[in-house]
Amino acid sequence: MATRVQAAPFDLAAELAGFGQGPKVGAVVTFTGVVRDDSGTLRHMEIEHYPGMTERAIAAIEAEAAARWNLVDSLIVHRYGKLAPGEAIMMVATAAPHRGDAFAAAEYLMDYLKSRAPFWKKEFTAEGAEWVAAKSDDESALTRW
Amino acid sequence: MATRVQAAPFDLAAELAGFGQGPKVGAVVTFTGVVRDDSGTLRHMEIEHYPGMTERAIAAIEAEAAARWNLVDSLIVHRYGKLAPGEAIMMVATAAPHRGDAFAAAEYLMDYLKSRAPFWKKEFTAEGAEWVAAKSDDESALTRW
Amino acid sequence: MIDVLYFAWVRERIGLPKERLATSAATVAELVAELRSREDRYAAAFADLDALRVALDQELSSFDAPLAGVREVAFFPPMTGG
Amino acid sequence: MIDVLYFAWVRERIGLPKERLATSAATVAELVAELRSREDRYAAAFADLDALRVALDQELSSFDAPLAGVREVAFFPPMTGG
Repeated sequence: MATRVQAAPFDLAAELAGFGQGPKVGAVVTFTGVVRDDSGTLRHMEIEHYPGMTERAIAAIEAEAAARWNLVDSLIVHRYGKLAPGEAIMMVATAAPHRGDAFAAAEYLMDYLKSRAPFWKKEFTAEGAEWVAAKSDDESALTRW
Repeated sequence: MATRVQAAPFDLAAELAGFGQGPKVGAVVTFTGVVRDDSGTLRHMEIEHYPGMTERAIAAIEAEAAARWNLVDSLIVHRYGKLAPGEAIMMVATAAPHRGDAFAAAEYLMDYLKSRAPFWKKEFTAEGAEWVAAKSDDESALTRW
Repeated sequence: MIDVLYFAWVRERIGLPKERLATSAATVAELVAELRSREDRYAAAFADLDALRVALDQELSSFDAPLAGVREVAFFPPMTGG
Repeated sequence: MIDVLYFAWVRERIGLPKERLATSAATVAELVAELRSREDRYAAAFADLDALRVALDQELSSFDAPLAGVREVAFFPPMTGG
């Protein structure tokens, strides 16, 4: 289990080198969140976070996933600061003996990171800047766990 | 959408370079299946397949996923032949605007690949060789879709 | 003439991956009955149809499917990919 | 003395990321009431508590939670990570 919160870009390939090794691992799932630009007007995004609480909140979510599913390893990397369209915002990786655990844990981690880790996104376009509103879908996604 | 069936190893990082680009992509999910060695006695695994049908079956599964979910891209790579413990057997990648579609499509592709693509695994240990039996769990996993 | 393919332990029990047959079987089940009656190794391979799957021209099918127009029949155990 | 932190648009409306306060508030709600009465920018930031979340010593909490022993209170909008 590892967690990193950083401004610098990360490289998925480098993160996965050495991740989820060992004879018990049969399934590795990764999720990468990318800065989308639906309208074609996004200049960049800025992600603010709450240093200290962020790491604690993510570690707690990761520990809960490890308690619920049969995982061999998990990794969460989340960026903050300025990000351009197409840049990776964050990644989650899970390694498990079986695919069901790897998928479920990755989805759980994502659902909780969305709504329980203290990050806030602000989008900058030609028209100005706007904080991204939380989606009620994201909150209700938690009820399935 | 792309499908490859090959004996050669693949490199997840190389496969993902250029995958799921474009302003509409907000979420990329990957699954990698790895040769597990629970007992510590596995020498290697051999995967047999049905050339011709394999590609057709995978393409049909991929087309069905593209029809069911809002995907920007998907990729399936599946190996056959001799594989050592720890080697990657296959991978699936999905790219979508939103994480729900990317996760659901990746799980759907995996569930159908397990039970509907013509691959058969044989495990070789010091004691001999044995065909891997299909799991009833894998068959019943299809009922959720 | 029809191509008949065998995979995994079906191939091993029968001892060959593929053969070309002349058959008058109207359905897969009739073809299976013909094969069973040929030799013990076929009877062994087709002992339990619940443990077998069949594809007609590379599409999964069923044992009661008709063979009319089919060029390639494949028999194999449940698949274990992924 | 208690550290009070603001994030995202709460920080922007109040105009600072952090301040140190002396307060006799017994609960988060009482602290919010104190802050609201200070200046318009606080009143604006705390106009709708449904749009706000609170953390006490870096754990998500609720507005009716007691402040006894708490060293750090943070106010922010619903989180949008991932």
